Amino acid sequence: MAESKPGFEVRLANFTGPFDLLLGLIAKHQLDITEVAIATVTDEFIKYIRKLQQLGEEWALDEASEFLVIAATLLDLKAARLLPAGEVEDDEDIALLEARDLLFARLLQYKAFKQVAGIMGETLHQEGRRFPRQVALEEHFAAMLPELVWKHTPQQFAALAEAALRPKTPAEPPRVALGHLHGSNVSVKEQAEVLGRRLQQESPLTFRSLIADAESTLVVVARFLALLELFRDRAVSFDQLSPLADLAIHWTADRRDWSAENLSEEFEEQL
Amino acid sequence: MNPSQETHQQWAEWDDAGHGSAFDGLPGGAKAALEAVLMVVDEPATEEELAAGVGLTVEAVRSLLAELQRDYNGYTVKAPEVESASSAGIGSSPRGFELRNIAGGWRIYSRAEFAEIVGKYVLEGQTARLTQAALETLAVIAYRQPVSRARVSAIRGVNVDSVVRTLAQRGLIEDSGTDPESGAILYRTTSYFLERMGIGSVGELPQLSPHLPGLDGIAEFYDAETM
Amino acid sequence: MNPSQETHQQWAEWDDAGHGSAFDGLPGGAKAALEAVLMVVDEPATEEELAAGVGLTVEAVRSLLAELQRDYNGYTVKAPEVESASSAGIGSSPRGFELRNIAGGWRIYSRAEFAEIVGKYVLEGQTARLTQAALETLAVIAYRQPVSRARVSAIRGVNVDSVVRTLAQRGLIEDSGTDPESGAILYRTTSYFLERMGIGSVGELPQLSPHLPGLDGIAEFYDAETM
Repeated sequence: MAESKPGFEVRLANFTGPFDLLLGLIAKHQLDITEVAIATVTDEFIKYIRKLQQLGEEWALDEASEFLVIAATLLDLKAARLLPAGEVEDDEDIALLEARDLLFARLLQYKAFKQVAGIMGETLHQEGRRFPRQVALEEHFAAMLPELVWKHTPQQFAALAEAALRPKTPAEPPRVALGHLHGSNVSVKEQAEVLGRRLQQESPLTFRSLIADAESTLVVVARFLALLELFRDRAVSFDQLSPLADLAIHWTADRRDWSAENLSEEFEEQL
Repeated sequence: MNPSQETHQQWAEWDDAGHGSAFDGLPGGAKAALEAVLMVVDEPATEEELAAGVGLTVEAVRSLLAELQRDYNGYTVKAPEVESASSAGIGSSPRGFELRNIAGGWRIYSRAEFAEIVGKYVLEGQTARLTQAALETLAVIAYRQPVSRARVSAIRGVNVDSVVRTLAQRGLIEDSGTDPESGAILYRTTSYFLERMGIGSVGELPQLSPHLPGLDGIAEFYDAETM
Repeated sequence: MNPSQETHQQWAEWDDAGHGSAFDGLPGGAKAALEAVLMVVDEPATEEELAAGVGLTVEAVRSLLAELQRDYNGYTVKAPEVESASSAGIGSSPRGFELRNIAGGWRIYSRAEFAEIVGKYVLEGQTARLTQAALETLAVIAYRQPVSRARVSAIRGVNVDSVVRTLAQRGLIEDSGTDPESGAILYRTTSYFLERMGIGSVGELPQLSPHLPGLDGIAEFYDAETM
């Protein structure tokens, strides 16, 4: 997907913020926001992040979190745009419309600043071609300057240096500690293997039974994600008789071909 | 009566009144004196400073500055005027430098056409181009000053801390006190920024509103070709 | 043949030979280019440096310099020559500046006759005290020398160009060569500084607390990736 649209990568390589990217996306897709598939954008973004990883570059947490902002903004816009015009009935609809207008206003404002920044950049460049006369004062004038009044002791001078050299801002921005979020490391791939082994012995099994022995919520989450992965790989199928009824999982893969190694790599990370 | 004649007449008046006595016998008179002062100016000098320095009225200095500006830009004088023109030192080809009124003051600059040649000698002072992020941040500060980093961040949708720091280091923006409500540091552009932009005040920046259409203009987003 | 005619003839020859092509269409031609350089160079430029920069022979540069010198000094052209003279920009009253050759280098200075007026202007508003900004900048240079302006800017968080100029003008700091990597001018304190501090060497300055950041921790802004 991204291969066929290299422009997206270029766009991302120098994007400076969610509004920038949003404008770029809207412009690039030349589409009404309702036609922008969030999934498509997500896939493109994941490809981009992967590419960075392949190149051995650290992928910035900034970019990932900004992407979330973009995705959320897109969803907001999309939700607002999907409202049929003239059929505003309840407060919720109005709130959505207001949110849309606010977003549009912010986008417009951002776009305006982007345009004047371009003009300013060009002006600065053109003006940079003129050099001001800024020469050392001719010696006979320099000699006329009044003798400097100097009343600083070396100690006072050192205190000035201390003050000037002391860092003014903390070197590291404050970070939110994430350590507490990890009870223990749980691998989606490992859980997929557990599920795969069990389902190959007995199928179908209910989701309830598959998580009966889970020692923590994290393992439940990992097994749920593993099932989604297995479903995507066509290793399992789901069956639910009625809403909120037990979910039955059928093993559908050829038992010799299947291996957890084939799972899509985005779940390689530990939860 | 053309402006240069007017200036000469004024000049004659001061001579008569004795105000020009400081220039008696000095080659080139008051105009040359002003020019001499401009040679040692290392930041834009206001008309008031120059007037005080040369001992003339602000109006007189203004006319002389305009005349110098014309001298440096060069122009051709029509035949009947040649004689008087040549004695006044006008009717010439453009000089390699120009006199400009920027950031509220006057200063001599090399002419932009010679940037390539002059750039070889003046390495210092040549500054790297600003990144897109820095330009956009600078634009927001220029149009919304005084403004806090948080507001700039909100407009740009990204954290601008490091860009703001760099712009301050480059002397393009400066601290202008704190917001009485939030206590946040407010930023504004500097006179160096005006100098770099070649303008007299932030009022001369291009209008933001033509770039900020109403909400009706939103359709543009969907068929804008580049962004 | 008078000297100015001779110069013009030489100039015409370079044009024919195509050496002057860099200035094709540029207002004022090679003479103005040379003038542009002379107006903004801080250190007097030698004829060789100028020739290399402008792309002319040393002889050609020498003639043009002589011509500029005459232009600035002004002279009266006799009646029959007026027409050609005015088109060449000659036949003028003296300017407030002059082109001087000092110790082998050329630079434009304010005209000596106006020394009194210029001196008065220079002294106007001059104080015998250093500003807080100048003191802090001097302190940073003293403790981190040799150091570039960019690094001092990064440490102080503001542009220090004009303050550094003042300190140099006051003889407290001086150029100590260029940084081999960035090519930026490095500054160090002078013996006059030691004299004013009443110490024999910078080694005698009081020790700073050891945990203050050195230069390594300071990202120089023009090689920072954000700019």
